[in-house]
Amino acid sequence: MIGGFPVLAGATMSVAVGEIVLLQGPNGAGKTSLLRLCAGLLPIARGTGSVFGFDLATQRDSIRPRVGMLGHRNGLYGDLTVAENVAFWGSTAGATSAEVEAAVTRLGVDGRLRDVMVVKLSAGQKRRTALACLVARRAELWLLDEPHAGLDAAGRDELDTVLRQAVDSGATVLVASHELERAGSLAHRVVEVVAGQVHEVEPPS
Amino acid sequence: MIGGFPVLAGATMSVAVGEIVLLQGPNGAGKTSLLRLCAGLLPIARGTGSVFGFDLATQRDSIRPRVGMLGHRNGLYGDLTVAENVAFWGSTAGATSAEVEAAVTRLGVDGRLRDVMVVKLSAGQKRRTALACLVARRAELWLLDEPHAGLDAAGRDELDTVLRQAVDSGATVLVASHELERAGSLAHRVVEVVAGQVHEVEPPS
Amino acid sequence: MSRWRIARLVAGKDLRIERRSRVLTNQVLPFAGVTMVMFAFALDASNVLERVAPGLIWLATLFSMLVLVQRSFAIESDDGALDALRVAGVDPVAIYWGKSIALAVQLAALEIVLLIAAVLLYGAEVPLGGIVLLATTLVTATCGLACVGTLYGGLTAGFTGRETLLPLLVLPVVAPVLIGATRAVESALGTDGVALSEGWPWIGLLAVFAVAFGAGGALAFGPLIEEAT
Amino acid sequence: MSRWRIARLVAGKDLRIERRSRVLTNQVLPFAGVTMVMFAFALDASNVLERVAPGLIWLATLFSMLVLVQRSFAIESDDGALDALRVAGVDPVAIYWGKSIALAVQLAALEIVLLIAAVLLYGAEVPLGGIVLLATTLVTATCGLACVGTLYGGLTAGFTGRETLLPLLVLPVVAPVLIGATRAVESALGTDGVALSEGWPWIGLLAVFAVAFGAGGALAFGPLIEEAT
Amino acid sequence: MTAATTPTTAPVEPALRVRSSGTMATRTLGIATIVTMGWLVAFGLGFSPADRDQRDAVRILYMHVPTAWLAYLAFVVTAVSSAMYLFGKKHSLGFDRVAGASAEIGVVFMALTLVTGMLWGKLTWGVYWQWDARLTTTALLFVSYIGYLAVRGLGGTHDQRAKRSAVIGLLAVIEIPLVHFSVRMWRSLHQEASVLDSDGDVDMDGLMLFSLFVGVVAFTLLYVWLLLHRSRVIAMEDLLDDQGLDRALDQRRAEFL
Ligand code: HEM
Ligand SMILES: Nc1ncnc2c1ncn2[C@@H]1O[C@H](COP(=O)(O)OP(=O)(O)OP(=O)(O)O)[C@@H](O)[C@H]1O
Ligand SMILES: Nc1ncnc2c1ncn2[C@@H]1O[C@H](COP(=O)(O)OP(=O)(O)OP(=O)(O)O)[C@@H](O)[C@H]1O
Ligand SMILES: [Mg+2]
Ligand SMILES: [Mg+2]
Repeated sequence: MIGGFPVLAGATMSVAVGEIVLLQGPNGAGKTSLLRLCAGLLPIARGTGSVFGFDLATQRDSIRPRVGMLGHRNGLYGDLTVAENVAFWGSTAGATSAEVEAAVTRLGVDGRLRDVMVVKLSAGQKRRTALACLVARRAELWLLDEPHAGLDAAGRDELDTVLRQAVDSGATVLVASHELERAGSLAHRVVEVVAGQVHEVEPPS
Repeated sequence: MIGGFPVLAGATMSVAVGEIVLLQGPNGAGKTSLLRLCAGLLPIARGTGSVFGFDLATQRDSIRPRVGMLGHRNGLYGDLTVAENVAFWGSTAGATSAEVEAAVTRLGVDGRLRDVMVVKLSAGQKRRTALACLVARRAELWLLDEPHAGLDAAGRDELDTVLRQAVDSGATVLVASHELERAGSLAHRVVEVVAGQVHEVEPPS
Repeated sequence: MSRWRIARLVAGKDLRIERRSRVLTNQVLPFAGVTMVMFAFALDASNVLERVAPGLIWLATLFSMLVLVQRSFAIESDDGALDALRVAGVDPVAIYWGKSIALAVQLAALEIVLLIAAVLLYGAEVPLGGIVLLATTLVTATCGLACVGTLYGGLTAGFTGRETLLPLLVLPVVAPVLIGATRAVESALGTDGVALSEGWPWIGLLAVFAVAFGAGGALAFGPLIEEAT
Repeated sequence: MSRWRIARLVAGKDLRIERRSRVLTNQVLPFAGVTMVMFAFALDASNVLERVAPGLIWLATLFSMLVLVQRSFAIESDDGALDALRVAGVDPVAIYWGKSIALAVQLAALEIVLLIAAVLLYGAEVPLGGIVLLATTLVTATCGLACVGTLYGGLTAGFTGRETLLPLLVLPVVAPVLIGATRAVESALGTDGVALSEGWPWIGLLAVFAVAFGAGGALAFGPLIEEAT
Repeated sequence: MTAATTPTTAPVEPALRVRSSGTMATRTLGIATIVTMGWLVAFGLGFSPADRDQRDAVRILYMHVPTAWLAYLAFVVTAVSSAMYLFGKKHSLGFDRVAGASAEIGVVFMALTLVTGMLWGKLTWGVYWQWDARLTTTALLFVSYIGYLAVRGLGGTHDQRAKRSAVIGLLAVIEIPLVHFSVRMWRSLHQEASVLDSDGDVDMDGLMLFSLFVGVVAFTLLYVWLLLHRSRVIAMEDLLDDQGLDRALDQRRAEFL
């Protein structure tokens, strides 16, 4: 993601390609809003923003196919199985069935879980499935809103690996999270959002 | 909570009054199911369970008014304000308006937030409101399913204080959480749930 | 905490939410209007419209009731509030009364508008006795409908396909209300030359229905929401 | 990835979910039945029913369509899948086509059952020309209804009170389909002695409607779901 | 609650050994049913006279009326055993199975009433269907028991199913009087109650009445026979579910080891 945009109450930030940026801040600061803005889910009322050099307000169609987002909700179909969900989300982005399979395995929702309907999964298993869908889509900009919530220790490790690999293959990651130790150790940069203002925090060691 | 119940796939556990017990375990282990069982939301297919000496299968009516649960969903009314929500949940349990007010203040959803409709809150603010409703109910057995998810650092501290105070005034708390450091330092006992089996973990130092 | 106070809390909450979201005035009322117009279209065979007007009013009320019930329980199940009510051990009878009262208030408002519209449109001269009959019909029918609606709304809340399951269960049960209320209104308005006195026996049917479901619902509501998953 | 392939994926997903949950056969079909029976009750006073039977079929279809549309978009908005589709930049035209196709398939299944039942019940001797007319009506009306339903379903998905907003918006719009299809079926079945040839002009209306909404919907769907919150 | 998350300490139930739902009693009953059905055919199609106005079409009566009455009976049985389940101390699932089986048979019988009625209507009125009071209410009753069966199919444990459907079963039964008295509440085309009318005297040809009686007996036997089998089959299905649960539990334990 290249470009700068004034965010939420006047601050400006920009993110370079290949970075993992952690958004932290108190409840209600505006992290979710910021991510939804980048995803084009919230309109921009004041100021401008651009992603990949395209304007957020007017050129969404060029941005979106390259963006993948995991919000508070998982965006899964309850009456489809894990494998069917990943296959649907993967193949609408043009993924082959081998890629879909790889994503399912990577997030540990293979084996018995593969053919379980999503309504019957536990919260963490749903979260893993949603992550698998995201992996299968191979986005260039990843927007993750509290991806750690609900994941167990193993799941968090898997998430780290997935994000590292994504960044290695050229993706950019924006994570909003309250798991500061976890996400902080992974991030290249930490940005604090407070009351709609954005400012840099010293990089983690 | 007094009594023992065989849980989920054959194990037995019992919890003494005034304890904070942390349930940990991998995704899909059965923590949520265990909590819902205690709340009487899931029927018991095999075995028996009792809470406060009352049987879980047949004497729910005697148990429930003393139980408070925070599940994955918050159980809030989106079109009511924060204050109205807390007042509704509090006063159905007989809380006075002073107690309601105290709960709102304690969880930091007072001030401007008091009169904001719940749909307009951020995820963490909703979680705080749900906790405030729970506090206003003054339950004797607290069942918390991932209460940390979505809360910021300050919120987690407030949660700790709230739980300590609840236990001091005689309540029993069962927390399922993946925030092991956080919850582990608070808990008197840690119980691990794996694949429906329950076993004790060495107490935290 | 008395049962009645909790019922008032529940009803108050529902009505407050309704006042905020204005679903009744902005959506249900126009919906009822549109439904009646659609019936009129489907009938089209002209001049019969006036004769079937009382039936149409109640038909529109029934369909509007279905959406009101759905909304009333969507509020509860959207964020798991119904589960929370169960866990908290809030008296189910009180919940039932509270939600029935809120539903009845909304239904009554709707019916009054529809009835007045019908009387004005068809220029019927309603005698004083007719007005009394109309009002009684309205009250008894509304109570019955609200009780049935709340009961089945609780049963279907939280299931897939509740949009269809609810009508499937409710409509057959309220058929007597449809018949009774239609006949009573016919005789109040003097449609087809029906005498006023013919209307009162139907009120008996409506009252029995309302009492039966008011009592039965209060008993059955607890077990029913208990078993909703 | 071609637009058409994505549309097939979307339609396939919707139909698979329907096959799993069996909402159509287990609930919508009985619901349509119950709707027709309730009409019969309300109209009982006047022996107009026989004449309006074709209208009843389409009315029942319309109401069933509303619940099908609601269900179709409940799938999408329950867990935020519609948002995810938007963010992922999945071609909205493809989503529109896919969901319309799935809806049309379900509607057609429903109508076939209702029409066959009607033909049998009224013991109409349908001439060959009548069957052709019936089939054409069914196809064109279904396309039109599916297009309108999907369009407004997308608009109302995720709003409070969508249970009422949807019918309010859809019913007036599909009034031409109700009239056209009713007339066409009347003349196919020869109800009231309507000649077969009188039916075909209505097909024209239905076809124009379907094409207009098919094209307009494909254009408008993207912007509409874009603005949904 | 699902298999995978169920607590257990109870002993695993004995393996399903029963291979059929038949016993000596039901076999005897089955034979009796077949014999009386034979009688019904003989009387209905042979011995009983044709009607003055309706000619041979009247023979439909011997199926039409018994199925209607047995459907009523079936629904009443559903209601009664629902009540036994709900208000009984033990909440015995046996009552729930009887209620479910009876409703299923009732729906089939009601469908038969509708079909025979429609065929009869074609012969006497010239059309299969009229939106007449009796017909409409019958259709309504039919649909509401389809709703009852839909509620049974909502899933959950056996106890959940039982409690939910028991309530519906108790509420739906109040429609029967509606159907029965509908002919008097409306201006109806359908036959007024002529066999069981309120003043008690019967105006029907003797042999016709006897044939009808044979029909009622035959269908009652059929009903009881079906009820016994069907409720046993439901019991076996439930048992199978429970065994599936046990198997899932074992699997779950194995997962841990
Ligand atoms: C679809 C069409 C029909 C339906 C759904 C239907 C339904 C019923 C039902 C539910 C009953 C039982 C009534 C009670 O005892 O409460 C009944 C009885 C009867 N039906 Fe029909 N019927 C149909 C058509 C006809 C026709 C066409 C005839 C003859 C012209 C007919 C003649 C009778 C007679 C004679 C009885 C016995 C009445 C009594 O003694 O109670 N039905 N029908
Ligand atoms: N509604 C349901 N129907 C069927 N199976 C279910 C249902 N809910 C959960 N399960 C199954 O029960 C098991 C335990 O689920 P549960 O939600 O209790 O796990 P959990 O310990 O809370 O996991 P998490 O950490 O992911 O929240 C899982 O294997 C899951 O697949
Ligand atoms: N739908 C909405 N309508 C109006 N205001 C909203 C809406 N959603 C959020 N807000 C407001 O915007 C602000 C920022 O919310 P946002 O969800 O972005 O916070 P956040 O940083 O993600 O917080 P959290 O850590 O709790 O998730 C909050 O003050 C909230 O009240
Ligand atoms: Mg947030
Ligand atoms: Mg859980």
